[in-house]
Amino acid sequence: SDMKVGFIYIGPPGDHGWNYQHDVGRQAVDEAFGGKVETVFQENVPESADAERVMTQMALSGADMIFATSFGYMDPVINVAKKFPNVKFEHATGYKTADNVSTYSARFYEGRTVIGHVAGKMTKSNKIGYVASYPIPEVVRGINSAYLAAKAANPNVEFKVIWIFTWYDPAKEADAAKTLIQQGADVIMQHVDSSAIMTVAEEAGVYAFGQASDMSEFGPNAHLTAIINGWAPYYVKRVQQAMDGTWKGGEQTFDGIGAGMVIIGNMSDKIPANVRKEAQDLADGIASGDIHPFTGPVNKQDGSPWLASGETADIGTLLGMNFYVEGIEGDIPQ
Amino acid sequence: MLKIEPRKNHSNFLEVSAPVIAVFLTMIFGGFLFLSMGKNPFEAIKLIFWDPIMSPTFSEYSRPQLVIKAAPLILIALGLSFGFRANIWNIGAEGQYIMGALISGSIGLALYPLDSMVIFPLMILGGIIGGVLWAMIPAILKIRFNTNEILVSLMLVYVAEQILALASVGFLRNPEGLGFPGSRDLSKYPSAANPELIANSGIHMGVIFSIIAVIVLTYFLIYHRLGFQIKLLGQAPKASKFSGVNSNYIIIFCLGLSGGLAGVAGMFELTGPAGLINIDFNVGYGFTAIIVAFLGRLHPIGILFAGLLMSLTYVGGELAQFMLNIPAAAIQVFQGMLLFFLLSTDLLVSYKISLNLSNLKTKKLKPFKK
Amino acid sequence: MPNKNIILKIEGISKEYPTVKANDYVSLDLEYGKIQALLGENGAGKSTLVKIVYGLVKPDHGKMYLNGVEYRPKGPQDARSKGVGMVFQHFSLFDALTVFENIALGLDKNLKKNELKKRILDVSKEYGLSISLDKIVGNLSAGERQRIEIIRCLLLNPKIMIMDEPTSVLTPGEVSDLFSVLKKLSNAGMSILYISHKLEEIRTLCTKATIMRRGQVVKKCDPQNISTSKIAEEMVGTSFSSPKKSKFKKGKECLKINNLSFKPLDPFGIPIRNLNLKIHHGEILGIGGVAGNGQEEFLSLLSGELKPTNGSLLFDGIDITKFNVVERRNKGLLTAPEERLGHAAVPVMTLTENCLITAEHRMNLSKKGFIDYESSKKLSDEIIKKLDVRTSGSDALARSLSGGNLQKFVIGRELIQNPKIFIVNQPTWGVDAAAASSIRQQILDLAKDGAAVIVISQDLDELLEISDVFCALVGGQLSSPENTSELNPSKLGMLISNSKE
Amino acid sequence: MDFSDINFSLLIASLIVAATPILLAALGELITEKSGVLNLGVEGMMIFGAISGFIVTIETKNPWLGFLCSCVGGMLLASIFAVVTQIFRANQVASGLALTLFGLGLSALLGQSYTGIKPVAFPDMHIPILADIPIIGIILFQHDFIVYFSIFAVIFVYFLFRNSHFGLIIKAIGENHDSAHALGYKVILIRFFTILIGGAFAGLGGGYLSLVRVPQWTEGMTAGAGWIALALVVFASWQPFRLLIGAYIFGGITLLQLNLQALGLEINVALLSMSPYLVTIGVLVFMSARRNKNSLEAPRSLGKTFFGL
Ligand SMILES: Nc1ncnc2c1ncn2[C@@H]1O[C@H](COP(=O)(O)OP(=O)(O)OP(=O)(O)O)[C@@H](O)[C@H]1O
Ligand SMILES: Nc1ncnc2c1ncn2[C@@H]1O[C@H](COP(=O)(O)OP(=O)(O)OP(=O)(O)O)[C@@H](O)[C@H]1O
Ligand SMILES: [Mg+2]
Ligand SMILES: [Mg+2]
Repeated sequence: SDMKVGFIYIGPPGDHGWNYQHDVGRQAVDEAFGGKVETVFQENVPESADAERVMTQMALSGADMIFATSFGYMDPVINVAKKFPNVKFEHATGYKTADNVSTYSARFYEGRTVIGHVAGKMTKSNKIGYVASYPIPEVVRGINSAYLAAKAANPNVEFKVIWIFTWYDPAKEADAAKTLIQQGADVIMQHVDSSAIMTVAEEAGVYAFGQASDMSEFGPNAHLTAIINGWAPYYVKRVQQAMDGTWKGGEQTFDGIGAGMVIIGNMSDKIPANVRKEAQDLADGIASGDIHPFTGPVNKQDGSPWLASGETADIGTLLGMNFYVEGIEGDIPQ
Repeated sequence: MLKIEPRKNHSNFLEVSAPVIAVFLTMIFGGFLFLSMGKNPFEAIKLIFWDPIMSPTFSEYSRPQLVIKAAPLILIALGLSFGFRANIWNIGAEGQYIMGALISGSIGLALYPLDSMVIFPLMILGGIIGGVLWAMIPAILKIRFNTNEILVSLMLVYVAEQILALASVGFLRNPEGLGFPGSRDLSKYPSAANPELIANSGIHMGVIFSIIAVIVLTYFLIYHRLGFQIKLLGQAPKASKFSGVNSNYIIIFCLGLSGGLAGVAGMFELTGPAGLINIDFNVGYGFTAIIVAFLGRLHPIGILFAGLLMSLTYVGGELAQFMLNIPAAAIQVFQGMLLFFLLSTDLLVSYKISLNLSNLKTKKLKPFKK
Repeated sequence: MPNKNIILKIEGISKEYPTVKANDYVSLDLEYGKIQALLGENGAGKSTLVKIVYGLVKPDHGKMYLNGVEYRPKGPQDARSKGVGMVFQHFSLFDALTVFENIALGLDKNLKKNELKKRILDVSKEYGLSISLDKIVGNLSAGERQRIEIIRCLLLNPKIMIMDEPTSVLTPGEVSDLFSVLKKLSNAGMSILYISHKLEEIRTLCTKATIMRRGQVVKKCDPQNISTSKIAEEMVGTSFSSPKKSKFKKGKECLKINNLSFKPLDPFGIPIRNLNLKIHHGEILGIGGVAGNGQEEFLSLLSGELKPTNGSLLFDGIDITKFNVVERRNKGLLTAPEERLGHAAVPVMTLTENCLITAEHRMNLSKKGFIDYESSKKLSDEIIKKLDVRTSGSDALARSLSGGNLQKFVIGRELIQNPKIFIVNQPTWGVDAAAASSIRQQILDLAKDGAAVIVISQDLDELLEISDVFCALVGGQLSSPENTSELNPSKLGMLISNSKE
Repeated sequence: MDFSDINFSLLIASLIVAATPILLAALGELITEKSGVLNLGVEGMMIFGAISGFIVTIETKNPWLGFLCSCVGGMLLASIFAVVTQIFRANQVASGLALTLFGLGLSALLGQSYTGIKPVAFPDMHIPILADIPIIGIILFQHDFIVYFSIFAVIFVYFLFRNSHFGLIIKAIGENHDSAHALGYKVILIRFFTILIGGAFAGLGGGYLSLVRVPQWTEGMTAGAGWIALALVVFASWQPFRLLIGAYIFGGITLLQLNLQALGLEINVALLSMSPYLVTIGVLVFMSARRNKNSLEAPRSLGKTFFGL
């Protein structure tokens, strides 16, 4: 083969979530280039010194390009990249670049705006449950964008958030979802990785959304739609560029629905046609740039103004978001 | 029937060769495991045990890596082995490792960006204190309330993990990190960094520290009264009391030593290879070190070799993973086998195993002597 | 062909352990309705032989016949079903369980609770063995425990009953009760194989005796026609001199115990109550009594291993109540506990290391906390030489030594440190007669040189032989001291019979 | 904040379900420990039971067979421990830890192609009439078979150790293995048996996790439940009914903290996530401090190796 591309994953690719979608991207590379590109991967690589060693060994074994698919690999990537100037590095969700390091990330909050709208329309009890992982800007941003959209769709809506301090613990996720359902939530949103919540929702007869990938097989009735991480086009494009010699380091990609990095999955026919259309219009508007999920007037939770009418959020505030918008109850744990 | 009888004296030959036998048995059974997964067992074993040390492609990089990966394991296992000898079972070294890193990290981050020679030593102290304090909880509860230290130290691992998560998203979060979880990179902060000592090898102070610890603790174990008292307490608690050993003191010492060493291991790992505090900072060194301690027969020199062997299975295991596509779990099974074989072959040292044919013999009545 | 009178015939039984040949072509016949003795010093192989009969140990060679039929028990259950019962040397009871549960465990059939209770009461009435079924065994006296063992055995209606040293923990009164039960049983046709060290007992009870030495049968005789000293010589194999006691010179007061009390944490521990005692230099105080009446606790309170709940200790005028083990030892208070392996010595350590256990500070075997193994080895060599300890050397593990030799080493380790007061529990327990005599001589010499000695022992003859003053420790309480010269065996028996019940 | 959002009968019903895996595992460990064996490998046996049951359920579409095989899986792993500690007389603490490591690895290995699959549902069995009683019906009588089984198992184990001859033998061996041996009881054999029973219960607990509670397979999904089970046995001072209560308290604490969060109460989430572990420690201290009262139940030869073969 002409080129060897390595991938490192934080967990097992069989998780049907974050790692799974990256592996889908890797397989797309395999398919797109046939025998010309060889891909290798390593699963369960901790975000520590081990990551640096695994990438170094990959580079030593002849990899020309390495995709590091978790935020915590940021410093190791920079370190290894220094030692191997001829190897091209791609780091997901980070912000540090170098001559041979580029980063890529997705505007998942755009997807959350769309499903937030659906959730607002679908809830009968007006209570939406949200299972959140860690109180970091990425997750807070998701809660805010979903809330704003839900509130716009249904002014009576109320959010119940449970923080479980893990990305991936099916038993805990299931318990959290059950709790939310028992407290009256009839639509569950999640920012944790497993499909346990979908299974619980199906059993309880409430609605939920796929996270990272389509999860309709876990809840044929519960599954409304999904936010799918679409890495494949980006991976194929970057590998192609590397082969052509047009790949450049130091680039930062932050794409959303428009570029296909965030995909709204198939909408269930449980969603009324008009709502489906509204959601589609919303997605299209975001894709074209006509609609920005954070458009004023928006106040912060404490009532202080954040965005004036018509004003849209700047990227810096979004990336560092550490507050709830007005209307969400409870605190972000610190 | 298998007949198992105590030997009059320990077999010195088997004391050394039993671990070797265990490693060979693991290679054989591990080979079958890899074969059953459709992998070439010889290639897999070669990738795990041979390539990190000898292959031209990897060895130059891997050899120092073996030592780096082994250093925290050795350091933690050394401390644990003293307790295990005295029947004091600290299995919460993982939590002490985390707390050592957290306290030392907090010191370093609090003083950032001050430039001073005292910061690094202060952080080492902080690492030790963090580990010791965390280990004192099971120690004091054991002394005061006779609480089982196995369960308490273990529960505290989960508590420490929660504190770690809290720190990475909360009070230790890098203010310039755009809100992402994780602290500042301490390895980039010269006063707090634990830089590599030999260019491009990655070998850092922690490695030197663990080698010194092996030498000092070997001497200590053999020649110091406390080392003797620890053995005494473990082998015959009543005799140790008769001798005048204060078991509370030994409990404090053993848990303190293992906690302190685990904490300082966390500190070196934080300031060197890892660089920053993050949610996933701990990767199980505290648990693996328990295996290393037993693999090394609870002896410092043995632990040195055991740590290197364990590190080999990690580094080599990674090669086997992406070169042959062997899953990480298979390497974990492999390591589990190693410990079982080791524990089982331990019997050989103090027991003689033979085939018992006496049931057949009783049938023949021998003539009377007189 | 088989003698009609012989119920159990043992032919050429051998059993070898890695370290010793415990039974070497042993043959023995047990007759119907007879109480027959099995004699021999410690380690002679008596227990091994009866364990083979009970199916607990498999012999290497040899055959047994029960009523003329070959008998090869698969295990104790099998032996019991064939009519062989056993009362163990070390009780096979479970402390945390009730008397009833303990008895039920010794039966193989799963009887209904009430039916079993009725049968137990029947048996206990028939032989005058009173017990209460709901008590926890751990709280019972040795005599009561013995009764449980016997009832458990009798419930199976055995034809043969084996008793391994049943009287070693009984008071004289309990012994005579037991003997009347045994006579009743043998009159009823039961055969009893009876093991004991107490030769006087054997002479009153048995009509036939088999003497073993080093795994072999050395003599069969009628104990009623042979003197005890002759039996003792047969058991040991040589004649030996008895220790010589010189005239007692009372020195100044050495140790004063005031109102010493101790309440144990362990639910089965023995409390010590208001103990008062004075002992002088040059004096040997004998403390008699049946094991389990607080002997261990008493020694531990003096050594500093246990902290008293009340009272004080005055040693050569200094209050040592608050002193720890090491501080007391440094002052010259040395002790030797009863249990050799695991308490006085560590089985898996060498003799050199075992020296360190008590001699480190007093004999300067360490400098600034670092141990000087050279000196420790020298000291150990010296002990081995002085007490004639039979071993391969100071590098041997303690567990490789025979019981008697280890006992010599353990006592020697304390004696070589020149104690000002020496407290020893069971100095000659499990030691052959010749060695016992030499240990007693060492103790006498120590007192002659001006040290005070407290000897705790169950062997009343031993105490009569060496002690100047005698007390009995019964139920954690000490009787008032009496001059040994004014005592006789029956007075002694009364003193210690006052047991807790 | 509106406490009326919490439906207490549903909360109790679901804490019973949440507690069932640790209850089963702890019950097995109780039997093992009663015979004097300390097996720290509960976590490993649980997770192996979880994957064994899951694979069989997926392959056969029969959850009953799945539960059976989760027992068998737990026993399989327990048998390794039994061989290593009873025949090769290895240290029980080290062997138990090794078993946990081994079980976690092996289950992850076997489970690789089973992530992200949903097992056949295991139906609840509404007990006729009783299930319709208001409140009580929801709390107690609308569960699945395994929940009922776990409660019956507690009652069974209670009577096993209270009234049965076999239970008495197990207790005797745990109390003093030398005496038991002298009476002719097969110490090693019976301990082998109790270790296997412990494995079967732990495996069943794991199976319940992957087949009912979550229900799906994921690596390391027991997430420390095995260790909680071990702590529970001490908490209960080896008494089955206290074990039941203890398990429900632990299940309750976890669910309560989630409920309070969902109410939007100002609570320290991190502190609450630690609370089950902190409470465990607190209870251990409490139980150990009053050791005299319960010391009769503690097996005296726990963790000691039997050498008299
Ligand atoms: N299980 C065993 N393993 C090894 N050696 C043993 C074992 N049991 C007994 N022995 C040894 O066999 C010999 C005979 O022991 P046995 O218990 O039969 O003596 P005994 O005559 O009953 O002595 P005592 O009067 O002390 O009860 C002793 O040297 C003892 O150390
Ligand atoms: N475990 C202990 N418990 C109580 N006291 C102790 C203990 N260990 C040591 N000591 C006391 O501390 C004192 C000093 O100990 P030791 O004699 O071993 O000192 P050293 O440093 O070896 O002195 P030297 O240089 O004279 O050999 C001793 O007198 C002893 O009473
Ligand atoms: Mg005997
Ligand atoms: Mg000294």
